[in-house]
Amino acid sequence: MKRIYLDHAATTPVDPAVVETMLPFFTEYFGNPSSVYTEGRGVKKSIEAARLQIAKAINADPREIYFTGSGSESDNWAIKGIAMKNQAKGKHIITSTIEHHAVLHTCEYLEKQGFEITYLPVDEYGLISLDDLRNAIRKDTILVTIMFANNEIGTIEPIKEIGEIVKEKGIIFHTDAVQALGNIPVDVKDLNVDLLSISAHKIYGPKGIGALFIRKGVPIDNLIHGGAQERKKRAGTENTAEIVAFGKAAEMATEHLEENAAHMKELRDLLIKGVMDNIPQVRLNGHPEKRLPGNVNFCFDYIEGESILLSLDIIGVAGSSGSACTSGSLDPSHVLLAIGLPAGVAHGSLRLTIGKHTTEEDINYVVDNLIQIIERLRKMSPINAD
Amino acid sequence: MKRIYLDHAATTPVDPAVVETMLPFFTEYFGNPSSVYTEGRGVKKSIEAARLQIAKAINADPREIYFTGSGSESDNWAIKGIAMKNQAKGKHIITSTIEHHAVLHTCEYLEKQGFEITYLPVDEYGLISLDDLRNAIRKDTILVTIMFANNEIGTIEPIKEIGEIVKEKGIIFHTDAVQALGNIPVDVKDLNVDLLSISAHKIYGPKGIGALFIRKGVPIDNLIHGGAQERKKRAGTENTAEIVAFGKAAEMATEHLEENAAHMKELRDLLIKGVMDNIPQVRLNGHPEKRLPGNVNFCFDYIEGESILLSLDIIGVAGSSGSACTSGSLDPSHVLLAIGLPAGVAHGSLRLTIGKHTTEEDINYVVDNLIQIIERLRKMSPINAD
Amino acid sequence: MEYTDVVMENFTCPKHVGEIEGANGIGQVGSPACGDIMKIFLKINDDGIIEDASFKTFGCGAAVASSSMATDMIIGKSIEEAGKFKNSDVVDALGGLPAEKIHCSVLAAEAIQAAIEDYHNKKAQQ
Amino acid sequence: MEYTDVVMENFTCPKHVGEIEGANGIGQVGSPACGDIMKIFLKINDDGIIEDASFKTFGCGAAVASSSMATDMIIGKSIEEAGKFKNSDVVDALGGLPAEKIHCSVLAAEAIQAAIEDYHNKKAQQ
Ligand SMILES: Cc1ncc(COP(=O)(O)O)c(C=O)c1O
Ligand SMILES: Cc1ncc(COP(=O)(O)O)c(C=O)c1O
Ligand code: FES
Ligand code: FES
Repeated sequence: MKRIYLDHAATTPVDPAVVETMLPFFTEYFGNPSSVYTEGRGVKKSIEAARLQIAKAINADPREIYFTGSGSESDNWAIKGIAMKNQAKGKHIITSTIEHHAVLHTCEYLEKQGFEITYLPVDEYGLISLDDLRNAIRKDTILVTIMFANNEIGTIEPIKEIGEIVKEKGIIFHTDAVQALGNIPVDVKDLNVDLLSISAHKIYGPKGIGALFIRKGVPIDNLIHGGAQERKKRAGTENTAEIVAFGKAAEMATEHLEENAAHMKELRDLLIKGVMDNIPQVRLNGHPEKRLPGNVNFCFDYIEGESILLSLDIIGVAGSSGSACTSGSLDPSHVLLAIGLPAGVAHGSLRLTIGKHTTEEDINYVVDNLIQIIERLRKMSPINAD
Repeated sequence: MKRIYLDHAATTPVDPAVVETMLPFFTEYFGNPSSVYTEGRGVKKSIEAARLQIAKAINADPREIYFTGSGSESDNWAIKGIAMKNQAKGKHIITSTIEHHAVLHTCEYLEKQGFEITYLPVDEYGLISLDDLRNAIRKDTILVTIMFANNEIGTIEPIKEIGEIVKEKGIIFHTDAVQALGNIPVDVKDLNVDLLSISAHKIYGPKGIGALFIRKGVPIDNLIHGGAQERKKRAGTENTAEIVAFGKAAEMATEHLEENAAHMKELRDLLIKGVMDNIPQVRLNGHPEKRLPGNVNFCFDYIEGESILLSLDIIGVAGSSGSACTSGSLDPSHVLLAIGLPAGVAHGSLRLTIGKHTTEEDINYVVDNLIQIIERLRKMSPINAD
Repeated sequence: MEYTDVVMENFTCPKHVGEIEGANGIGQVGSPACGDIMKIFLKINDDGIIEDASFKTFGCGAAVASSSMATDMIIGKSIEEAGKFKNSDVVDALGGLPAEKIHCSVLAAEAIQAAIEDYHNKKAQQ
Repeated sequence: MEYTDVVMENFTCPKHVGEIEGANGIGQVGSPACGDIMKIFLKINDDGIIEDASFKTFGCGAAVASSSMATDMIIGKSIEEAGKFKNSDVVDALGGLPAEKIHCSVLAAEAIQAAIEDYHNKKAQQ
């Protein structure tokens, strides 16, 4: 059976062209880039070429790009690094309630270390309010960290406006752009951000490689101390193959940004319309317009997410759910609760995220089958309203 | 020209069999291992199989193995994680002066955060003294971190004896075994260690993947907070391909440990004899017997390390040096200074590290050419004694 | 997440879905906020034998499969036997469940006990 | 580390290595502890023209190449011209040096100035 992969927000397949670029670095150009000899020298050049590709993708200077081991590491580094380095100035940090766990759990950890965190609420669409932000800023606020685009409901936050407010106050601003890169334009100069996290495996690159943009002059502690790699800011022998792959993936993502986004948007709207028109008692989560081109997130009343996922999996469709049961925890998604959904409803969520290879045929197949799946599961449900 | 790679302590080429195992995980089994659907499920199994391979390589329980992004991250996590979690008990840590920078710079960072570090000295062979260790232990000592084998001079520390002393006092014991794995037996049960760092790229696996062994029940904070990966201890979407590769590399390293070590030892001794017999005013750094099977480290009087490296590179040989000039810093290697070499001598060091594919022919070629290179450079030196 | 073939079979084609007419023992456990509700319907005859059983479930794959398996297993048993029915019986019959899904089988066992209790209560009131 | 072809050429086959007989200006800078020592020998004729120059160097590839290039460049120059000789002249002639290796070219320029000074001192003492 043909598989239809609709979980691109979780991870993407590595593009064959990207795999191609990385292969020589395992066996041939395997040298340690810090070395004097021939094997090391070429490798260093390749890393710097990749750094330039990443820099171009977000309109930064290559010297502002630092490679990390994941988007999560980038988030941890940005937040802990700024917190530790600037704690003499203050110990207050502002974030939102819908951040990725890499941001939220880092903030919670800092709370235990004596930092104070303000978690800005969001409206029903998942947007923070600029007034709330203004009111939350204090004299001892050292960092604001608000995500660019949400991974579950796809809502795009007003980063540029946030950046202006924060800049005016002289506070450092970090944004988690892991979901934004490759889907919407990311321009660090335009956005007024000081730090920005990205990850390769969301843009058809490999897992286990990320980057942190650190604007020149921003005072930050290291997260991983040791060797002199990454201009002494992030230790560890460079993951050359994956760095080169990330560079290539970023270049491809930038080159085809508009065309990919238009394609995904079209299919997204087709999927939304197909489901809303044909299935009763369903709601679309996230903002109707300010949303990622590939993101669709529904709640179906009276049924639970994992059941939908399993049913889809059986007919060859891979999706995801913010439901408790998928993660083995009993709490439904913190994002769905933050936009005001009752826990019972949040359990019935389904996220389908479209990629550059998704087709109209795929979407039609999913809509047709989803109608039957939802009907069947509702018949089985003890809380069906009818 | 055929290249002879003698810098296996810096990094190793990825074994073709290891590359083979990782390839399907980029494009085919690319799913997020946390997912419910088919694409994710198989991936999770592969990760757990790799964890078992790693566990077997060091005689641990697979539930005690946590994947990281590098040996450096493992070291940082072990030391900072133990320090932060146990600071109520005390803020004193014991390490040595010859640790890798991933350990040393982490300790220095903790000093800034109010921790107190004792740096144990080493003798002329690079060995710490057990009596020094006993004397350094205080009531508020929470961690001892001593490397298993040194990356520059190859000296093997008495880890088992250290472990016994530390265990008796109820202190947590970490060892950096990045250089040990694949070269000498590593058995966490026998060694009495609580935490142990390893890295794939030293054992013919890819760069950018490491692991930390954490004995069950050892209290430790996370270094990278976020998602529930690695049983909630290390966030970040799993680097599936490299995890699987690390597993395979560890399995191969364990299977061929004795045969590889014997081969390297033979060539090591051939190289040492060839150089010592034919080149005057040279000294062997490190311990004559308690040394890694593949490690050779010389100091040649009156000449500087990078000149030797470049000269070797020109004739096709890749080596490394603890000299200032290779790193662009003016300080010679902290390890060579710690074993008591004057700075002027330390600048003339050459490290050649043998691998499983090195041949006797390679060694003979290197010895023959080294004789001429050293002679030529000494003629050029203003401080030649003659 | 790793489900056995038996779990997937019971999820895909669950037996005994829905309400049975004339059920004289009905038990419900769980809550929508927790993400799982299980409702079991029993039809017990005068000899105390469970003649028929069915379920309605809001929950994950394991919850649906447990419901299907559990109802199938208790049909034909006496209420005494069914009273001893444990969640491990369901787990074993399903060929195992992932650790984080064991509680779903517990729900099934609890729902059956609740249904039996309901039967006893109703009888006592008669 | 990235050396240009000119650097590698000057490192592999350095010109003017060794001591020249009858050198009347000798300059040495650096120390073994720092990892670099450069010693320059000049033979300056009565018209103040540098007739010959040579070097001995303990240092990295860039230090050796800088010594070779610098000595080669000042031969035939007057001591006035050589007095204006700057490290950037060596760097340019080498086609550039890595940022962390610029100080090696500075050593070469300093050693030449030290040698010229030595020549002046010796002359003043005559
Ligand atoms: C002893 C030792 N510790 C730690 C490391 C760091 O490992 P990685 O390069 O994977 O960060 C290395 C090698 O670089 C090493 O030799
Ligand atoms: C918004 C967001 N931030 C951070 C991450 C973490 O990235 P990584 O999986 O590379 O650690 C993800 C994805 O997992 C994400 O969607
Ligand atoms: S019903 Fe919630 S995890 Fe199974
Ligand atoms: S002579 Fe030391 S770096 Fe060049």
